[in-house]
Amino acid sequence: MVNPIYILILSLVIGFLLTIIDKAGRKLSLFFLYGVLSFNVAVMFIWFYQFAFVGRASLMIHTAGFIAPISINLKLGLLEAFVLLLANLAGLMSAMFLFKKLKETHISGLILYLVLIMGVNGLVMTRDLFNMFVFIEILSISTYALISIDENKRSFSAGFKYMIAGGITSTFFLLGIIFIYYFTGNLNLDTVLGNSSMLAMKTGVFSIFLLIVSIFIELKPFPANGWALDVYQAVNSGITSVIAVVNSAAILFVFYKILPLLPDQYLMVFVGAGIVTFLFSNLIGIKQTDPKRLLGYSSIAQMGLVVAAISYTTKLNISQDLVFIMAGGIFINHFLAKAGLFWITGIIKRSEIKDWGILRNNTPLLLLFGVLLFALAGLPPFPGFWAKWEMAKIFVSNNLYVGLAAVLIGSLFEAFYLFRWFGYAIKNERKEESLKPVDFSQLFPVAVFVLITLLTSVWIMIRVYAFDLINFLPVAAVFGMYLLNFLKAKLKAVLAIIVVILYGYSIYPLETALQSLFGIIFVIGSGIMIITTMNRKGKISGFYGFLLMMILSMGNLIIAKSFLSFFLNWEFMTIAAYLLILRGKKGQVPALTFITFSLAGAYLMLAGFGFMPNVLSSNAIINTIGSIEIPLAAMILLLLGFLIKSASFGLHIWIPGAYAEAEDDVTPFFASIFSKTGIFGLLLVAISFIKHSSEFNPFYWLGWLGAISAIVGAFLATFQEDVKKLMAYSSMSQLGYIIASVSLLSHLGWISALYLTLNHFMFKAMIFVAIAGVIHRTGTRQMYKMGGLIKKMPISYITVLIGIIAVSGVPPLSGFGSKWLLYSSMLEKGWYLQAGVFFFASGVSFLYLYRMIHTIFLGQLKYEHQNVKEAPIYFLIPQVIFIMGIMAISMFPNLIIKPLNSIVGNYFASTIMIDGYNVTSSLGHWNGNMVMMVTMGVFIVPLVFLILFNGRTQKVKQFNIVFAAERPESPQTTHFAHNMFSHYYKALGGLTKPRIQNFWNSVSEWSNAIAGLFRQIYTGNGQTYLLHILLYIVVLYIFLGV
Amino acid sequence: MINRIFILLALLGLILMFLPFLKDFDFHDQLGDLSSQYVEGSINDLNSQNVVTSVVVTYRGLDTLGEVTVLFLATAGIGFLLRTKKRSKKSRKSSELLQTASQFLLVLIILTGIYIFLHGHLTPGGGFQGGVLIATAFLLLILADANVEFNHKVLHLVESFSGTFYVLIGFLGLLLLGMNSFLDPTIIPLGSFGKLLSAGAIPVIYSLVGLKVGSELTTILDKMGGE
Amino acid sequence: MIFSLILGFILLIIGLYGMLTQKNLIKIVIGFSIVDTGTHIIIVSIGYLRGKTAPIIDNAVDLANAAKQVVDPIPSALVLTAIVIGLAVTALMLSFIIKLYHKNRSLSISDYQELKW
Amino acid sequence: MISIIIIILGIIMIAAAFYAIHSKSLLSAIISAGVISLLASVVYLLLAAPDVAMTEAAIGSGLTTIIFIFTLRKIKKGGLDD
Amino acid sequence: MSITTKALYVIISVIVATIYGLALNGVVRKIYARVHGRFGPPVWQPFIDIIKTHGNNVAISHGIMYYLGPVFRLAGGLGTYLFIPVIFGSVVFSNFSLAGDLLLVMYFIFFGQLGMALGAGEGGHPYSPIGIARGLAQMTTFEVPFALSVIALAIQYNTLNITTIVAAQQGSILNWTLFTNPLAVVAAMISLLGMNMHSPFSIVLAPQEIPIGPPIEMNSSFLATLQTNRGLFGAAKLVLFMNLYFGGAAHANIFVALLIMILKTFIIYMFSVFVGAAYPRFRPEQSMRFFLKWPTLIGIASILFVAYF
Repeated sequence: MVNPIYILILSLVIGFLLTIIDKAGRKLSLFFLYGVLSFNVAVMFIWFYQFAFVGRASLMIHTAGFIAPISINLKLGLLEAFVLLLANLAGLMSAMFLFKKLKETHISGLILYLVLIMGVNGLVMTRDLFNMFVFIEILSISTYALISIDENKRSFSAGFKYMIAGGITSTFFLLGIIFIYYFTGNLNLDTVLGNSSMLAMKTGVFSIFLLIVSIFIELKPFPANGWALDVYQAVNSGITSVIAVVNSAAILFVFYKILPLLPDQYLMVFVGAGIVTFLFSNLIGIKQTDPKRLLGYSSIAQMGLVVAAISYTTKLNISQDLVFIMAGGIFINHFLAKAGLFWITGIIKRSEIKDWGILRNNTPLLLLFGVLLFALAGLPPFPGFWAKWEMAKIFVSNNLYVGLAAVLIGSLFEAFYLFRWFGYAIKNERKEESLKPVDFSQLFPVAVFVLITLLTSVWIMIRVYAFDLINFLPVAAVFGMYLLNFLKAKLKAVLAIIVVILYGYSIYPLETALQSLFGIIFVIGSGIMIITTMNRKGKISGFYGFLLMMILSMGNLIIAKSFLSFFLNWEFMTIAAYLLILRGKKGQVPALTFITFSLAGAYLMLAGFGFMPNVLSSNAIINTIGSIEIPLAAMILLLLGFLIKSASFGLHIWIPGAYAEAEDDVTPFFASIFSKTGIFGLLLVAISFIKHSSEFNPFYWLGWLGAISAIVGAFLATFQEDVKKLMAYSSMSQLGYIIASVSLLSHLGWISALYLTLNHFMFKAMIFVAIAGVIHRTGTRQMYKMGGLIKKMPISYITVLIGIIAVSGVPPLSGFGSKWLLYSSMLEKGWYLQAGVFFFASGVSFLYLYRMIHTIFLGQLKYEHQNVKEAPIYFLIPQVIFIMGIMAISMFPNLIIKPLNSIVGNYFASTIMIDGYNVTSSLGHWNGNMVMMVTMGVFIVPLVFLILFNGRTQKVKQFNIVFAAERPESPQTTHFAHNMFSHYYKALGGLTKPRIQNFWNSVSEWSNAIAGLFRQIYTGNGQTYLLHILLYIVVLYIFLGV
Repeated sequence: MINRIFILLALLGLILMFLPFLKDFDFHDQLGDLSSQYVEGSINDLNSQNVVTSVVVTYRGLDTLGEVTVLFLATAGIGFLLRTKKRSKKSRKSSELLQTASQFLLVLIILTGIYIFLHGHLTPGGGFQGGVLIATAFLLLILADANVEFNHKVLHLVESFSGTFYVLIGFLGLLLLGMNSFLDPTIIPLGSFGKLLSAGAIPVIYSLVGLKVGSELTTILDKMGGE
Repeated sequence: MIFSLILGFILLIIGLYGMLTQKNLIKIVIGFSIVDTGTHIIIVSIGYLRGKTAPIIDNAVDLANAAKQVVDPIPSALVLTAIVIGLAVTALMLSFIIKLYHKNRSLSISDYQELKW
Repeated sequence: MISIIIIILGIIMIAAAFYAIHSKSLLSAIISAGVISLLASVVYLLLAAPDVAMTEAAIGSGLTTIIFIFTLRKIKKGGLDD
Repeated sequence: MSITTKALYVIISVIVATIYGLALNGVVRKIYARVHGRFGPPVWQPFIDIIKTHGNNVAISHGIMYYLGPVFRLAGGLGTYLFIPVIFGSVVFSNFSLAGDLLLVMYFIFFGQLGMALGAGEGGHPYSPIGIARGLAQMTTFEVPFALSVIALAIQYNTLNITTIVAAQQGSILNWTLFTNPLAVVAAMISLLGMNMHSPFSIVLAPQEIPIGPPIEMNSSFLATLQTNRGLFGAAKLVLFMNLYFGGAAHANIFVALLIMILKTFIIYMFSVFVGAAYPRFRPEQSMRFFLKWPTLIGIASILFVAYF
């Protein structure tokens, strides 16, 4: 085994000799530089392997022939090897990234770089306090100098600020060391730790505080971190990534090493400071538009979080594995993602995130960027996700709720600005200029880090959490489809359908009928809907992968065996949905809103799951949840999370944008299938609640919320001009029905909920597919620009007609069944006023439904649509399938009522009687089949009569109408469509004000304003930054309360 | 103005933080364990009169290597920062007398410097102090002739190889005495206490340090003092 | 030596005060070097033992009882290192000032705050 | 005895420090800083740390001051009267 | 019961209701005329109208949906009527009430309206959708007090079965909902004003000014179908109200029962006629606001009244 001290020896010797070597040419110098850096990586890899997989004990290396504490010693254990492997690798990769620069610059640059990396190695390994100081200085000085690698004023001034800050903090560090020496008579960390009783008194703690706080300040806590931000922004990306990642890793490790010196009771101060840093840095980040400074804020935030995690785990003394997942997860996530992203900023070289549309010219780079960004945002399967999961559990089990809230809010801010950036990269106007071809030397490091990120993620999933293979499918689908990108869209669609079928086959049979019901919706429904997308031309890269990701993760929700697996797939689903929305032409803003709300929901759920016990079961969670009592707090958090997905009132503002701006053939997935995941979630919570009901019943309030969603959704839908927005709000309204009926927690209520779910799934799918066809043909979403299409697109018209009859609940179609069940169950439960609200809502639904069908299909045909044809066959196939579905359950309601009765029978005693086609509740009865027959009868009789007595009708042209005064001028002015319900709008008065929209707008404005306010502290003045540092030390000491 | 108040608050806060330490400060009566071991070890194990030197070169040898590295980095860093394209040669001859005098002094001072680091294990001073003296000698040259052209090649050679040898001596310990003996001075016989040739490799190391520090500081002075 | 210790602290504070109040870059570095000096004095003072001699075992010191007669060598050793490091940092800071001055022709720190927020 | 010397030196040093900070002339400020270092080396000597004293005298008061002056020289004109 | 018998009963029931409904329209026109000091058309004028329009030669069609519109409308009227038990205890007039309860009737009312709206929409005349937009909008609002009142009924009688509701009101006049839950009746009666679309809520057809409203493009047989429906559908609504609030029509003798029905429904109808004669027409938004204010509050009060007192 290679003694790790050789890293120091070799680096120094080569460093000393480089000036001479360089005389023989830069190539030789570079050869030596890369040689040594690779040597470092190799050594650390071997040791890491030894510790992690062979199980070697950690290594102690003493110097000068004496044993510590007499001499300085170095330690190399698993953690050291892990950190150093990463750090050296990042060092090597950054050097590679800087290849061009290093080739041209002064030889000193190479020396500084080499010795910098050596310093990192020394710093991580040393166990001597003063030696740490020396290595920190080595690190700092080489960094200071390297800052000037690009000779511009900004980097010089940033460097100077950095030096002032660094100089003073290391002075404090030195003072801390000497005070500790004064008390313990020793400088060896292990000896000092052994004699920590000597430091127990006030001034002893003060000494430790000085030591730790100066390292902490090197980790850039808010607000004593202005200097670091300037450095991140100004300095060459290659060097910045070294500073942000390699240096930070080393300093962080020092923090980790010396933290045990501080008595446990003081550790919370650092937890708090770390979390405050995380929260505020991310908050301020939302105002930032310079990508490097943005990453700077994110870096600082992440380091704050790691500090908090380390301090907290040190305090709690919890198991090593958890520490590794939690602190290590955040760390490695930050490490890999941040380095990679900084490199990418160096490749793109655009100092405004708005200009990042240029990234689209380079697909591989875009993909790498995406992976890193998603990793940084803490989404699965990347390590940050698992870390936050464990963190939530630990914080909750120790009642650190404020901390958890701050972390989650901070994460949300972070996700917001990262995804905004991503949105710009994907969607913003592409400039004429094209991206220069990227050097392999610059792309390679990013690729390597992305690969490591992925491998780490897979490793965690397999080794730590032992996930079933099925949980990998959503991600695997994305990569699989990426590899098959060369195929034509139709082929990919067929492939996707095959995958969905195979997937469905593999999870079949499901344990319970409830699962099967959702299986039908999520899997079979999706399979049918994919047919619609076959109409696409070309390759449409990056579509089927995400679509499959969404479908498979939804399927996985049903069979998830643990909360973690459930949440994992929930997040997968969200990511896929986000990307699909982003694909839409104007998808940037809606996608951002969607992901922000979704992640807010996800974080609420994360907190909620924190309260839950670990479930080890071989059954799906939906089946075992009944035996688990969910604490009230968790229940509310989870419900909120699910309500966001179900677009409940107050949390609905993402829905119109997301539905409207997603591509037309994708919206049906969202409206009819994706929206049901929230309902599935609600059921999950509700099943536990009915078995362990508590005094406070959140579902009562949920019922009201559902009612309000229903009525508000209906109002909003009525006043839309955009057909997709109209249907989006209609979804909100319909989901309100479902939410309320789930909340009834009664037999009839749940039958009604499931019936509504299935019904909504079908009619929303067919309407949206038909609408997609119409939009495809007419090229507009504005309803008033259409009209009279019934003659051109009769099948689509019939679909929409049947759809709206099913929505409105007019007998004889299945919609009436849902209404009948809903009102019966509400009245039975005693929810009278709620039922009244639903009556109102269902009345209002006529308004928007009529508006939709009339303005599109009836009335006057526009000239420009004279040659419109029926929608392509791919749109019609799913429509016909769903029409058949609706007709079947309308004619024979037993097909669905009976299974639902037995599903719900598992949770409640039955309160209905089914006799033939007659369903009798405690209040009334309904015979669907008979209604159908009578209706057909009363319909056919007048029809036959009319045909018989009025057979000689004469077809007339468009404008042959009874019109006062003169002949109408054009379809545009004759078609009554625009602002159709203006009188209703007037009548409703105050009810129509967009209060919720305004509320969220002001939330956003306030966040921005607060962020703007806080970032004023970063004046750019080096002295002010120094003052911040000093004040920070004082304030933190006050908080320490010694 | 508010800024002033915050400055005063910060300083006041710092003073208040330090005050308890000063108030409770109590001088130790005797050396701690570690220091005593150092003093005794210096006499018994290392044969070095100057305990500080023993500590600096041996016990905390890694620190010293680091320190040399820091200085080396500063040199490289200043070179990196103040890097320029080829220097324009414009010679301004200063007076003959000053040059002769300074060259004479140069030799004298360098000799003193060498003396200091050679006796680092016996008397106060050592590599650093000696090195600074050497640099001062060259400073004189710079002062005498602002455009003095050092022989950079020699300077670089001295700097590079003194450092390299320093590390190699440490490496020799590793090679000869095992994995815990990086920078072990006992690779060279310890000699007798109080003599010039004692304390094993300490004088050698200190000499190398002296040369290295001297050449590095000279480079710094050259960089910062030159046009 | 308590007085030297206090002196060290006072210099430290004065140095910080200078760094915080002076707008001139060079003055700030001077402040920094005063802070450094103060720190070094503190360190040496902590190693001082009343009435003991320097840790050089020459004829004035009894070989057998050396450990009882000398002041603590460790702080001295540390300060040696710290001084050299201080020099390195100071020199580097000054180089930065030179570069800044070349770029912007100003020594006032207020002229270097275009990076902010 | 030592205490008194240290107190006297200390007072001078503090005065020099204030002068260094508030002096209008950068050169005087630099020299005062050098004086502080020089006096500090005397303090070290009194504190029985001759090695440190030598170093401080050579590096702190000598080299550092010279580097300051070199910097000043490089900057030459402008900014001096600030 | 055989299907033939049932069909026969249904035909009888429908014919009776249609004739009654049309006659009622004629009577009302007569009354209006007399109030205005005119002689007015004969009471059988609606029948003449229907036959006349039916015989009209000009029958133009704008498309299939246009063709189906009146069919839907009449089917809606027929269906609504057929799901209501007309005479309590009568087999002939029990119609298809076994197929569903009050909720079915309430939702079937929409069937015809929706179908007509669609048919009128295809007519391509801008006035049709204007009328429909107004009508639908007004409907959403007057349904609210009516729905609340029905909910109050459901609470009160603990059923949604119309026959059961009528049964619960038998015995004494004091058992009528009118007296047991007057608030609900008030709310419902105000809704009825909207449903019948007389002044002040006559915003859909707006007969006084330009010919506006859904049927504007309808002619000949189409118009005749619509007029037939107007009679039948009006009768159905009145019968429903009678059943829910005024004790229904029950008597051992079927003809007496029919007479009771005619009397009660006539009085109910007269109520809206008189209100219509007394108040001028609202603007659309005024009308909608009106329903959402007091009637709704009364409806809520009726629910609270039965649920909690």
